[in-house]
Amino acid sequence: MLHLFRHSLLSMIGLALILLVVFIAIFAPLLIQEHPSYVEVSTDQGTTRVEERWDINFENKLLPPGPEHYFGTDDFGRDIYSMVVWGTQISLKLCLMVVLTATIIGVILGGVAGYFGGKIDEIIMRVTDVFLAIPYLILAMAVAAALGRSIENIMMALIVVWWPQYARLLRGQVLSIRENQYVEAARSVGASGWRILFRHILPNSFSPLLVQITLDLGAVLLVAAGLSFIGLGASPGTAEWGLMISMGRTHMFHAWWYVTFPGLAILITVLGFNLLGDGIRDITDPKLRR
Amino acid sequence: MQLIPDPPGKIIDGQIFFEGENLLEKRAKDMQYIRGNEISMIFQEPMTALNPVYTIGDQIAEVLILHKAVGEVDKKEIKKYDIIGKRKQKKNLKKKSIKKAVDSLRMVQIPDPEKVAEQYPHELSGGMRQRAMIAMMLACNPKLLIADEPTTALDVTVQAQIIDLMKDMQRRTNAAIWLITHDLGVIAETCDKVGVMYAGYIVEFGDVQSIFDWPNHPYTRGLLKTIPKITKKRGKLDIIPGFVPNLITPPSGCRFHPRCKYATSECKKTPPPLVEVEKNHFVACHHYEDVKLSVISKYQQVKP
Amino acid sequence: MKTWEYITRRLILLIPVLIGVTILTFVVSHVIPADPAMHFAGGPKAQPETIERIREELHLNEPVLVQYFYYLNDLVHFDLGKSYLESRPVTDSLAQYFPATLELTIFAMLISIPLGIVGGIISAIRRNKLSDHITRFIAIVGYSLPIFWLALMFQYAFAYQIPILPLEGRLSIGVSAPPPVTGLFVVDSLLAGDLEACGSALYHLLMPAFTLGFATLALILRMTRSSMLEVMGADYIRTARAKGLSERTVIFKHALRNALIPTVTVSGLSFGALLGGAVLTETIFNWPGMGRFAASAVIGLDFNSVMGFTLVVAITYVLANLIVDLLYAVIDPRVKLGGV
Amino acid sequence: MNDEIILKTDHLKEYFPIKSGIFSKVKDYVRAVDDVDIYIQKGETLGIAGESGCGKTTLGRTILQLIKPTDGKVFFMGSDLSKINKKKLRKLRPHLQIVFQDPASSLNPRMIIKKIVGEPLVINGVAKGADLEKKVLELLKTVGLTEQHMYRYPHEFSGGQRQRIGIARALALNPDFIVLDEPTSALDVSVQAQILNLLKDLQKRFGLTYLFITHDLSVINHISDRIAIMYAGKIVEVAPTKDLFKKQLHPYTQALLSAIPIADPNIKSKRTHLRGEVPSLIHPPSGCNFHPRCPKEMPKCSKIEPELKESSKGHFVACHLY
Repeated sequence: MLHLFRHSLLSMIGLALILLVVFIAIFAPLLIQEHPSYVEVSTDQGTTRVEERWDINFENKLLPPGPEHYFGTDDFGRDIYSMVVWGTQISLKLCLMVVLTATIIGVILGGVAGYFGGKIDEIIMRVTDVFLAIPYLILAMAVAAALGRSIENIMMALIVVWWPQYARLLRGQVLSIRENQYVEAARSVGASGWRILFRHILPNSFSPLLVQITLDLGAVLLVAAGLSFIGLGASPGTAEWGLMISMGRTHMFHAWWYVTFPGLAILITVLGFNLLGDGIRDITDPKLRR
Repeated sequence: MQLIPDPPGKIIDGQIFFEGENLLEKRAKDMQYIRGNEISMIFQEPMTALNPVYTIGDQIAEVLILHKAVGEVDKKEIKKYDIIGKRKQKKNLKKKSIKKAVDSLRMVQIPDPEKVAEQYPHELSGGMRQRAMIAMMLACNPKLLIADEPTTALDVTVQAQIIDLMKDMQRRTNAAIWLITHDLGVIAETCDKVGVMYAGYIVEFGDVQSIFDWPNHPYTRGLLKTIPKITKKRGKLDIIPGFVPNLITPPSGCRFHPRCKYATSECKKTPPPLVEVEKNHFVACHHYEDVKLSVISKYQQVKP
Repeated sequence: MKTWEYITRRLILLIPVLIGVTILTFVVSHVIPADPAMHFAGGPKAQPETIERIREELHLNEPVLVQYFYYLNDLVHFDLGKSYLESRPVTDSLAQYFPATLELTIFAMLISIPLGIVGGIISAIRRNKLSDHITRFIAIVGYSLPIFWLALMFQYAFAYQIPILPLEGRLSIGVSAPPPVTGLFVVDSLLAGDLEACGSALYHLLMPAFTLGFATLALILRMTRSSMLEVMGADYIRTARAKGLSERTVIFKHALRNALIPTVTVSGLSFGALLGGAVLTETIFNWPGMGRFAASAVIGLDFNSVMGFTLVVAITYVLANLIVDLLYAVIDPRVKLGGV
Repeated sequence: MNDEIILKTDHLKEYFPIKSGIFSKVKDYVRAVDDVDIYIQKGETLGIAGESGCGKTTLGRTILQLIKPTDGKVFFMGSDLSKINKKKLRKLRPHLQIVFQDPASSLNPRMIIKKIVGEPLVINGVAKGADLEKKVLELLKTVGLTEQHMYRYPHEFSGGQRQRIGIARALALNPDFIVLDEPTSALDVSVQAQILNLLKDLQKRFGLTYLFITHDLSVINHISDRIAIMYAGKIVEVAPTKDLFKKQLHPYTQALLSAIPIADPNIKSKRTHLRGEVPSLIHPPSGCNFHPRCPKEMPKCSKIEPELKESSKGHFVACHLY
């Protein structure tokens, strides 16, 4: 499969970008100069939770990029480069968790709806209608607001928002694949409904699903960063890209680097996912291969 | 017709002569004039070949206006900035051409042509669409009509109607028809001359009568024998072994040699030239004489 | 089926969706929070008496179904509760902010859709040429950009480094707002004959509308390009060429209308993205719209406002998609209204 | 061939509902198979011929219970398939198999050939492990493929080869009866002949009974013993192949046969012209559904539906003329 990527320069770039981002995420602790420490704080609900804290050093406040601090420092004198690199882990973890969970929920519900049809189908589809009637960012915002501010709650909110489209996608796939004669052939030799669903239909809907997953990894990152930017999500001081941009906003005109570098990090990651997703689509969909 | 977009398709070499002129040397503008006016073409899938968002009448009228079959906007009569006057003329023109479009629909025996002209392609049946397509392409009385598998997507009874219609239209308009098909039956019934193609090459060309009676190329012969016929008694069908080769890496020499029982080492090396074996009968085969002999001997065995 | 019949049918079909939306917002506001009363009161720092009062007010001591009934009853009377942030009914706040958001969204669409379509056509026609690569690159970057970051970058570039555009707001200082008729400043100022206000309003719209519409532009460009390419390979395009039509006529008359069909669908869907993006864009450009209101409500834990906003957006979005479906039927005669 | 009837249908009907309106009420039906009575004798080939959309494909599927019939019965070796429960039906499945028209979509693109051909054996618990491999190889050899084809994916094969794989799969469970649904219409003529010969050989070797569905009358003439002509959901004429080609009774059959172009320029066919096109199955014409196109239409044709009657031995026709 890899050799097919070679035909498209853009998808090669996408693949390279994603590999780079994943590399950075894995080896983040080795790549940075400053490391966060962890403290236990009490929450609104009276429980405690662990949060990351970065050393504050007001003497180094808002230093421009240079050999000491590649991306400069923020208004608390923290090294932006270290935080951006560290943030890769947080972002990737968030995207993967959200998209994979949403996929699992969506595949099960959509598969069942599409294959068995009837009342179940009707109910599941009406529910997705409702979810899809509200724009992602806004529904996620409402849910996250209700759940309370934290990264975990943003994840929950995004999963709630994201699963319906997978259910839709899979249902559509099942309905079209079901019409293939090999499904009928399997029935004519006595295969059971579940066997047909798992052996014949799901493997064949894998490609479009993979494309959607890849593209969504980027889309989820964008929405999550947007939520953090508004003030939902990570607590202040965490190395989360959206949050960093939000913090840097007030210093934008005299410290351009504060908002620029976290934003570039988001752009590069999302771009990577989008290019890769497009590439996979072109490879797996012969109709679009021209 | 130079309708293959470039890229991916490109005419590498050769010439196409139409009424003594080489079409490949024509400018794009002149080609546009020839298309639809002097040479027109109908396609296999009447569903996809008609634009789904315009009415049948509009689509036929478009050709008529384009090739000025109903006159044109008189530029002299109207001042440059007289937009209203221009529109009026255009409207008139459109009305006239729609009327003519209805006439041409009537000519291809479409019942209730006024209504059909206002309908969209998806509202018509396959046979009707193909009729509308023929009406559109014959609207400007072309000299040559290229028909690419015009009946393949249709049922036999409708196919019979369309074939008769095409023959009838030919008689009326005196156009030459170039029919492309895989159905030997259709060829036998409609054509005067036939060219047999295999893997990009014309392997045999001649009068229908002589090709069907005396096929000189082994491929033509095989082809004629493999089709089950309703007129013949049953038994095992003759087969051509193997599969049609792909055109990316075609076999060397004569492209048919891997499937041919007459093949020799010569066939592997050199592609055979197209030679005239008798008047108006051309064959591209190194061993056409052997093939001919075997046909004759078999024929004689049956005869006495 | 006639158009009005179709519209009625679609509106009837909207009812279950909207009921679903109310259930969803109800669940989000009354069930998910650990203690809704505390939430409505403004978080853990609220006084116990206030929480108790709210508990009474919101019938939180009653069974869930009864609570939903109260919630629905309020909705029917256009009562979305009180905004704790602005100390007035949420409906009043939304009514005030809605036109500003509408104006911004409409202008974002006016910028992005035509540009996207033109770009898509150019890209498709000059396939694999330099201009195609450039437009495609812009497109793919366009929908990979975090909109709030793009907004900040624009502000930095065009309001600070090369100060040619206003940093924020709807009107310049010193220009008074036109008398409200529609609430859209551009329209109202024209109605009042106040060209200065109109100019100022347009001037202030430029940057936020472009920012908001950029992702949509990218999406539409991409969609138009790929559907143009697909349509250009269709049989009827070959037919059109075989008729002897010029390449121009083939592209603009035969290909474009067919290629626009998927683009129209995408435009409808992207309206949702625009409403979502408005939350971020309005916050940054200090645009007095619903989005900014919602964003500050989220921070201020003003829960009623957030839910009211969500509901209004859902209704707007659903209606926008209805309009798109109607448009769809205009462009594509194959879509029989009602043949769902 | 003997006279034992292996399969028989009794007033078989298959209507597909068309839903519309706000509450998806069933408004009308597509009458794809409308009151069909046919029987097939052991070891013979019954050809079903008709134009596209006449319901012949649906008939094949309904007989195999791949679609539940709306009404009517299907008797296979004495038991009524439409009545028996799922479990019993699954037991009978191995006896009834199908080969599909489109070799591209009838093989799962994500399974290797061994899995595809072996699937029926696995599902029905016939063979496992090494035994399975042996059986699959045997089947592939039967249809003219070799061991090296076992571990490849369907897209690596040509249309003709794929059709052979489909046949191998249908043969896996030693069926008695196979529905062949246009098995050659997606193939080139030269390959079509190969497949037809293969099918004939297999029939002789395993004593198979075929229901051969096609729109191509020259193919059907070549392979079947008896032919049933279908028009708009109904059987209009059934006769032994020889009889049918010698003498057609139903006006539709006459027109259909005369419409086939003959690949011989020496024979100039006399054509019976038909008006119009195949009617929709949603609102079929009243009475005899062929009457609007029939050259020999009589007043009663639009009122009374003709029954399928035996006019001479083995030759049935549904027409008021006889």
